[in-house]
Amino acid sequence: MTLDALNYWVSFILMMIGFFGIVSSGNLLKKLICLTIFQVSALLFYISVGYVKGAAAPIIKDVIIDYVNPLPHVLMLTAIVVGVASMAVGLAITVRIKEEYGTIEEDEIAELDFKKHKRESKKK
Amino acid sequence: MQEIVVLRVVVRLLLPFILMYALYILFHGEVSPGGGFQAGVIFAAGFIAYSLVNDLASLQKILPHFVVRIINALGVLIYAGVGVTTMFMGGRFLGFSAFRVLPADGQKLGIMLVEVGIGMVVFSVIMLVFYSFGERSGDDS
Amino acid sequence: MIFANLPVLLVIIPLIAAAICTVLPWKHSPWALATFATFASFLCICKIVVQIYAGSTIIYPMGGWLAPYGIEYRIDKLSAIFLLLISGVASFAIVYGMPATQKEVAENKQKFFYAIYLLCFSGLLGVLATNDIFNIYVFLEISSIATYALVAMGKDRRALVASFEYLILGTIGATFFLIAIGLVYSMTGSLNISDIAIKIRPVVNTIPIKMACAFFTVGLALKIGIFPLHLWLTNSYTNAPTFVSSFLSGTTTKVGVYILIRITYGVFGHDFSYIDLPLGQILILLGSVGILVASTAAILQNNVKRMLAYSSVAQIGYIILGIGMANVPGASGAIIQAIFHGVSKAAMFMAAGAIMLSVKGVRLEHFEGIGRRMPLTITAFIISGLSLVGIPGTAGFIAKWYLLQAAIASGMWTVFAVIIISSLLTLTYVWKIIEVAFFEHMDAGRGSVNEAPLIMLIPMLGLSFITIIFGVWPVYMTGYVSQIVTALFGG
Amino acid sequence: MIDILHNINLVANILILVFLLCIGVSVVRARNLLVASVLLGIFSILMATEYLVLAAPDVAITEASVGAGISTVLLLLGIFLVGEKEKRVKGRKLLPFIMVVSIAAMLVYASGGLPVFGSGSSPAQSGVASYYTKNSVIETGVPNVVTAVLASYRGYDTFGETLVIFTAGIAVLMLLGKFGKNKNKT
Repeated sequence: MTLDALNYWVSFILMMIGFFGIVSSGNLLKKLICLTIFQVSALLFYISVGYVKGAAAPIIKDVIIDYVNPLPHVLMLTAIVVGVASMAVGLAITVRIKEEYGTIEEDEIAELDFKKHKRESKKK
Repeated sequence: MQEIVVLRVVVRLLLPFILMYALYILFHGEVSPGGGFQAGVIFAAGFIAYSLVNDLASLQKILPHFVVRIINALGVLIYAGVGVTTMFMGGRFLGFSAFRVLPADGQKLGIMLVEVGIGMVVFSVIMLVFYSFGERSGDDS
Repeated sequence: MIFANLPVLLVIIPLIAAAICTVLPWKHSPWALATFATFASFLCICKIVVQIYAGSTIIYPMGGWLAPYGIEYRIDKLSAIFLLLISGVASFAIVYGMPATQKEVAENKQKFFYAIYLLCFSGLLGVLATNDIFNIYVFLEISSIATYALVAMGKDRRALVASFEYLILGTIGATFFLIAIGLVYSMTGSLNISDIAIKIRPVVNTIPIKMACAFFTVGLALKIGIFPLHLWLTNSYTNAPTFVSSFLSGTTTKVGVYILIRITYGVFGHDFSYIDLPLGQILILLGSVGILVASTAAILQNNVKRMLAYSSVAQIGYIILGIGMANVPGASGAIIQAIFHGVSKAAMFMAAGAIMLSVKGVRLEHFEGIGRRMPLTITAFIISGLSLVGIPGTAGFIAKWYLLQAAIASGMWTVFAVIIISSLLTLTYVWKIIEVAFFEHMDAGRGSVNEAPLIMLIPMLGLSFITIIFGVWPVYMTGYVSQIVTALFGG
Repeated sequence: MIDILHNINLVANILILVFLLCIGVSVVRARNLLVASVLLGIFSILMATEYLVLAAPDVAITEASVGAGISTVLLLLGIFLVGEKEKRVKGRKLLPFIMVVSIAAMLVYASGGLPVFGSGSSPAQSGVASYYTKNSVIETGVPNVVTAVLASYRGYDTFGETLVIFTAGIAVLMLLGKFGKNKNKT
């Protein structure tokens, strides 16, 4: 019985592993890497929902009757694309941040911003 | 750079096969796993492999920046264009059945065209992203 | 052929224009094309709204596949009013955006900038028009990814950090949304919203559905910028280019509100989401605290754009309050508030942007003496500001009126007090700007500060007069909204 | 137990899931970004294998080519530009850890109410999905149901997917693009 829900469990635990990585790491690129794990876990959940024991991949042949559910596969193809798209944009922004600030550590960026803010307030 | 001669020759030999394989995935997607998206990725991977062993400039000579951008826009326009064409032929948006007398024939044609569109967009976007990053890094070194 | 396909045309015209935009070689042509596409889409929507006002719901099956097997577009009264809001604000903003973008975005990047704007715009429209829950996710992601890029184009380097924050939180929100869709799909086997609403009834009390409801709300709360999750919102509105902050403030969060209403009321049912689950109390609590905290924060700001951003968080609090109270006046108030907060906040960001371009700064001291130099711009700003406060005669008043009624109807006197107090707080920060603009004198060394060009003035004045028109003659709007709300409550 | 051993698919499933968890944890723990991104590549390959085990070859191909291929290349390019070392951040681990563990516990609890894994009669299988497997060959003439649903039944979603990637491409071009000439900072 326990093994039946294993796939769902793993996908949720992976999701939380990714989430922990996003929250706990201060490096922007590391956050992106953890974000990828976070997103991939959702894919695992969908594909597990669509699985049928002993059924074949959804390519119609005459002899087989049972096929797994094709719909989650279609949805997840889209989700994979969305994932890589947001990662590409995130990487581009990270590279720009590195060029502008010289660092991609969250706390150092905050410090630089704070210094700039203080300078602006003083000018007044 | 002597030690990578082998690599260079191998990649140059492999490139046509990678591209062929991408086309196979594209046009065989109806009966086997695969389709436009995967084909675009593999097509781009071939070119990226080529530029990894040579350099970015030599790749951009074969495949200039503006060509990729045109492919990019064209891919979206093909996809949307197929949809608009079906509207003109009396169907709904992306209702491929309107293409032919037999709905299934129309579907087959429409799916093929759409997959080509996806493949073009995916290929060109990956190349664009690769170029953008590559140009930046070329600048720093 | 055109009229039969209107529902899809309104989304794909901007999309096709975006693809063409990226390869246009001439200087102003991307802007011209973007404006054309926005207006074309706006006209399509106007035609649809006329049809819907007559009482019909428009259904359009994509590819001719009937729901639930294919994706269908279904435009009813609720989506129509939001479509009108988004495309209306976008039409005003794109006209306004030309001079601002000319100054803020590098010449060779403008065509991509407009292309991404068009993608963002049509993504939002796609979310509103569709009746397929996964399609909502896809189009939401189009507009979100476009938004990250647009925000990152701000001149200040802080725009990049804001955009990155937005990307991380937005993607987390989207993934929560995706998991929620997966949970609902695994329990109902359908993706069509109307179909789910029927199939969910027998299983509505199971744990996965409750979980799904929670995930939807958290995911959307991230996208809307509900109070404790609002950090990305203030940072990105402050640092984004002028055109982008005026466009986004009127549109993106409102689309999130639309999805929240559509899913909690339309799919799960208001009695399940807000009474069986403690969602109502949570939203009311977050809304009230958010209104008070964000309004106070807005008073303390010295940067006018940041002040407006905090004010947005506070105003979103009102919408959340209305949704959370889950009664007829509450929902009506929330919808009216969403619409007119979009309109007036867009006008205020436009005015602040115009002043910023003209005096080269957006801090409070830059506004000194603006009242005499840029009278029309400041007029637009003040009218919209008064609508935010909820002065009678503006549309903001109607929304607040409904919300107060809702608070009375559900007997929540704390909420009643919160609405009254926060109106005073809102008045304080709007007054701060009026005071600086009219009663302080501009430094002589500032040089010539002139009225904003006509192309910027017309959109912001237009938007601010809309709030007056609907504030003075609210009958059409309230009648229409009450029809929406009756449908939501299953009347 | 013997029953399970007969089914090689299930054994593979469990093994891969355990590996996935291990690699997931080590990605988060890795201090060096280069190591983390290579581990992420391995993670994707394992995920692709898992999809294959769950009879989703289309998704497996995509995950292998995108997740393990393109993502890794992009990440490596990014790391080349921003440097590979991650600074050690102290004092922000405990609270997130408690939060994450509690959410995970809630989710695991919630998964008890889900339809049994691999059951052929769950709502997800008997809903619209069975229509696709029954009718797609007749209606579209395409034996690969995933392709048929992707490009025709839900073709509009795929149009959206194409636009997502298009948007990302244009966005990266706008943010980083130099168009081969001037160094224009926006």
